[in-house]
Amino acid sequence: MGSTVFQLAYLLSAVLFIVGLQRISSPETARGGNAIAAIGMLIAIVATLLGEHMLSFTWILVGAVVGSGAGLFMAQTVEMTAMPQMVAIFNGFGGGASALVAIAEYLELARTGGSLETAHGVSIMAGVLIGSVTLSGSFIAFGKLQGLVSEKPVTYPLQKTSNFILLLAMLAVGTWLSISPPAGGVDWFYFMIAASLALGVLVVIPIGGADMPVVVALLNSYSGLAASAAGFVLVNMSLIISGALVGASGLILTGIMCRGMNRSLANVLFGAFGGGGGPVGGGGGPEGDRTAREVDAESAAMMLAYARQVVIVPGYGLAVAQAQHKLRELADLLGERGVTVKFAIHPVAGRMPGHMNVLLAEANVPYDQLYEPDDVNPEMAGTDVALVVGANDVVNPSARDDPTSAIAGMPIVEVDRAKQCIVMKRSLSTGFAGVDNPLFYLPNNAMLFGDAAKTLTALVREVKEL
Amino acid sequence: MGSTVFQLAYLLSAVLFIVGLQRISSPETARGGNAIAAIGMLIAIVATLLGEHMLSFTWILVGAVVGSGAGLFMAQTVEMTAMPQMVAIFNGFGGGASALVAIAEYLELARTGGSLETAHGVSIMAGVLIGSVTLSGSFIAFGKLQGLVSEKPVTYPLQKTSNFILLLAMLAVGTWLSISPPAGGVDWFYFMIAASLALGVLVVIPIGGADMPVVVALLNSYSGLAASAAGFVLVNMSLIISGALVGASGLILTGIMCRGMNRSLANVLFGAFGGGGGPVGGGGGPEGDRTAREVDAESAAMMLAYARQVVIVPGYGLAVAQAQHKLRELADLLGERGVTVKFAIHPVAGRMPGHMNVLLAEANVPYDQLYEPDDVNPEMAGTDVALVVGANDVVNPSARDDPTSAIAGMPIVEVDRAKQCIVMKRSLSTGFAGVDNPLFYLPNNAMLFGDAAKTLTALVREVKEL
Amino acid sequence: IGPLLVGVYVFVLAMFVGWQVITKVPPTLHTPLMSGSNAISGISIVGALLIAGQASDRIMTWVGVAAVAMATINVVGGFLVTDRMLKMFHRRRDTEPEA
Amino acid sequence: IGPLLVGVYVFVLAMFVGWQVITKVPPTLHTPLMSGSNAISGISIVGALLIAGQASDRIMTWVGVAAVAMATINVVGGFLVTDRMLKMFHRRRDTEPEA
Ligand SMILES: NC(=O)c1ccc[n+]([C@@H]2O[C@H](COP(=O)([O-])OP(=O)(O)OC[C@H]3O[C@@H](n4cnc5c(N)ncnc54)[C@H](OP(=O)(O)O)[C@@H]3O)[C@@H](O)[C@H]2O)c1
Ligand SMILES: NC(=O)c1ccc[n+]([C@@H]2O[C@H](COP(=O)([O-])OP(=O)(O)OC[C@H]3O[C@@H](n4cnc5c(N)ncnc54)[C@H](OP(=O)(O)O)[C@@H]3O)[C@@H](O)[C@H]2O)c1
Repeated sequence: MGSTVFQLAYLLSAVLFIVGLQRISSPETARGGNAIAAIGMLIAIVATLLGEHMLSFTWILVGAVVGSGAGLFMAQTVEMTAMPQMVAIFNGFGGGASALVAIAEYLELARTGGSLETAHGVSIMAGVLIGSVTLSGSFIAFGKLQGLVSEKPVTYPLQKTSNFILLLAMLAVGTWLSISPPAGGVDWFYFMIAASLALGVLVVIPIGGADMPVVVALLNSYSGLAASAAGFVLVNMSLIISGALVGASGLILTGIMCRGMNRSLANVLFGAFGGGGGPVGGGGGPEGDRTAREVDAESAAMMLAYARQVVIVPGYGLAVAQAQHKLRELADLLGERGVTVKFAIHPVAGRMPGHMNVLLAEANVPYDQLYEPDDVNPEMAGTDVALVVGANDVVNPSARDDPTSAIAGMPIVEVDRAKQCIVMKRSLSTGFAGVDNPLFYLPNNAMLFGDAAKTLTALVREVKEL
Repeated sequence: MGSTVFQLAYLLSAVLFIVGLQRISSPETARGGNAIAAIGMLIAIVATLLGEHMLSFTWILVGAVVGSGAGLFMAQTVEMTAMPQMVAIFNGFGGGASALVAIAEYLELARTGGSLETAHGVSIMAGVLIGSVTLSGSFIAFGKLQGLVSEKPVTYPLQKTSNFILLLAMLAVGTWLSISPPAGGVDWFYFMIAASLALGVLVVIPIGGADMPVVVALLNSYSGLAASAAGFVLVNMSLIISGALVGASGLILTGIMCRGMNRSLANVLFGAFGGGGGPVGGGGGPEGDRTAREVDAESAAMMLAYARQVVIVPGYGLAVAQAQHKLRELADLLGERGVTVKFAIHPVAGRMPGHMNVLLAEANVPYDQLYEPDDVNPEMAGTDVALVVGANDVVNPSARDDPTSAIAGMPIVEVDRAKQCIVMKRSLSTGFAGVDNPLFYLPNNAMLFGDAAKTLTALVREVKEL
Repeated sequence: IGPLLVGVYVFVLAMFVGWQVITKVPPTLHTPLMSGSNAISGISIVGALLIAGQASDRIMTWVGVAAVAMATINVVGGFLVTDRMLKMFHRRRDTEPEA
Repeated sequence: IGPLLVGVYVFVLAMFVGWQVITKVPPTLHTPLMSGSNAISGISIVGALLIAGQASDRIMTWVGVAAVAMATINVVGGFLVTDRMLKMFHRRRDTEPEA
């Protein structure tokens, strides 16, 4: 693969990826870090175009123009609330490209009648398997998140068993292909591709729509591993390194999400959980004799405007209502009146890790106004009003108090400890985890019902009129 | 180099080194981490013994027995106060071994009349140069720390220039050797070895004894780089990886020491600083009209015994007096009386980073009683007595207040902000940096003069008698 | 020491690097981290370019074009959308009057 | 891709790993870190064993023995002294009455 100069260019690109990722660890340097990683990618591309003997640039150009156009369009038009879908589909394309690299290598060997070293064969099969699963799995995840495919878990008898048998069959075929001459294995190789694509679909459909973000993070990790496998196929260190980086990143994010939801990865993948399943129980206390106090926008505005400190806890409902700009407006108004306003962002609020931070950043909320639960929880007792906007599970006190709850042990923002709590949502219904929330019935809590966009607009108006 | 199994064993050893170093990041896991790294080393050794064709094990055994005996003896008998010397000498041996690996490779090629690829030649020359400099430089550092060689900077006219010319000559010879057939280059190769050894001596003698710990950390980094170079010579990934780990570690520790002393590395290496040079000035204020209040052991014991919180700041003088056990006894006595005792450990207190922590650990002080300056400085105003034992520069307020001071900007433990400060040392003389310390003359400070071992014994007796 | 083994060494080390680097990213930035690292996995564009540029028949040409297009979407889209997100993050002082 | 280049890749990645790992070590443990990492640099014992075990003449034998002895001092002494230091570190509760 190319001469020393080009190999060093690949090394440089890998180093730039690492440095870029390092700089993403702080909001100040993150944008530069992303640019550094992009430069790394450019260097790898240029090294390939110059360092390898190319028969024709025509088809490269065709693919690049199509891909750039599509990527540009999608990146510019996507709503921030739709980030999980966006990552899913990009992911799928990346996995697909890696799979095609492995496929092309095999087909070329078959065409020229070349022989296959076992190690090389294993790399190819791994690339095809992981890449194709990433492709089809990501597309199903995209469909579920976008509402194109049923959000509900699709289950049928013997589902896990049949998936497992399919996987075993693929491993057997893959092993045989790795040690046989490619010329005679093309048909079985097509089977590998088809079966891998099918497997991607089959393992994702039984997972509920609301669990999709975890699946997307896991598939993100797979897309990295697929790139690494392609690197083994081509003996290109830059691919191996970059793939490993992404593989590690995806695994870590998957782990963070599972911990934040207090569930195991196995439960997410095989639990057929979420996406409209019945309430999981927990909470306790007889339904009948509890009443939630209601408050109107005028009194809520009064409480907020005359508070010394207000902690705002946004959740998935804010994203659904697309009301982040209104919320920022409210926070600014309160700030002008001398109220200290802090946003408490739970790590799994919303539908992907860090989702709320992006939404609030979009609405121009400075990131030094955003706090992690551990930072604000100790201040709760001194907080006059905690304003919960479209969040539910992440402020559910039963996670802390009731060891039998389905979300027991999940860290929460302890709004129930504030002097007054106001919850803005449309009803008393449950959130993602399907767990009843005793917060709504506490004496120091009041509900402000309605779509968050409408109620926030009302609040802004009332505060202005004060 | 060996078959796949042995290569994987080398990979495993490298992974164990990494995991071991990771575990050294917490006192709870550190001992296990060291053991894991040692197991990694064992695996590498066994893989080499089994995986390579050996003509005879006799000479290996001879070397191993001699080395193990010497290593064992030194490790068991060294005083904790002498750690810098110990690290220096081990370092030197490591560098020497790496140099010999490179030397043997060259001599073997010369003997068999083999040819030398340029890349291979460069690796060999780098191994010889870095390894030999590490060997002789570390031995001089050892000598200076142990008092065998003059602690004073040895300087002469045109010193830097002549060293630089020597280095240039070596680079020229090294380049020529890398591209010439080894059979004809043996004499010049011997010159390379001799010149490298000489260079190690020449660059270390102009550095003052007190700066030796920085030199040791830097040479630690070099010994890693020498091992990496040996890895390039042998094309052994385990050597390359381990060497790089140590190289990074040494560089980081060097940087920490320089920052802690608020000096640049260039200043340490070329400044001919420390080791008895005259006072560097700073401080200011007329010498004459300042008086330091003195206190006797009895009154000091009284203050300590009736305090609510005491912060103890140990320094190099404690190591010199070997009084760490007495200090622990005092702290325990105070603790029994209900006094809250905290040890504030400055990162560069003593003569190597973390030196005080080891000394106090030796005296059985639990590590959760040791605090970093940033943790105790905010509590200083609420501290009744700050007890400074054989420390000086690390509690010098002029580092904070006087921008013209030689140590301006160096972080300090702010004992001057405590209600009462007691400094235990033998005189009013300066510490390592040669900077006058205005702390001694503050109204809330009192001096308890004498060797720390004696004064601490007296304090213990007095507290017991209360 | 063969190419596969070398690859394994490099892969293991890169995994360690990735692990260390990513665990330092604060939750605030996890969404851009995910889309940014996603863009990096588009590095398989290197392989895609080889297929498209060296294709010797119709099938390979199409495989190559598809691979390049897919990888480019991932790379271009991924870096751009990450940039779009990150440029919205700002401190209290530099709040522009834009919504 | 030649052995030198592979070495460079591995070296660069290992430097990143080392940097990340070491910067996480707290000041309390810097002295044992220094002596522990020092022991790891004794890995050149691998090369020393090769010289001593494959020496074909007197000079090489002596070079080999010297290399093995030096490396062993570094390895054995380094790990032992680090262990000696680290076993002295303990929390408040498990203080043994030993001085
Ligand atoms: N962030 C991640 O990475 C991630 C990934 C997967 C799963 N999850 C899970 O998602 C949940 C996130 O917690 P969360 O508190 O943010 O959300 P949540 O518990 O799902 O609750 C969101 C609430 O918003 C309300 N809502 C919906 N649309 C609204 C609108 N237009 N206006 C006002 N309110 C509206 C809903 O109540 P009404 O219907 O009454 O309005 C709902 O109870 C956690 O259980 C977490 O484990 C997170
Ligand atoms: N830790 C590192 O990595 C490192 C490396 C290189 C340099 N340094 C430098 O070393 C210095 C360390 O600061 P430090 O405050 O620990 O030490 P210091 O500033 O060197 O002061 C030590 C003091 O201890 C006193 N002393 C010596 N023997 C004594 C004895 N037997 N009994 C009682 N007192 C005794 C001396 O005063 P009397 O003579 O009056 O008794 C001296 O002023 C810093 O300047 C640092 O930059 C540190």
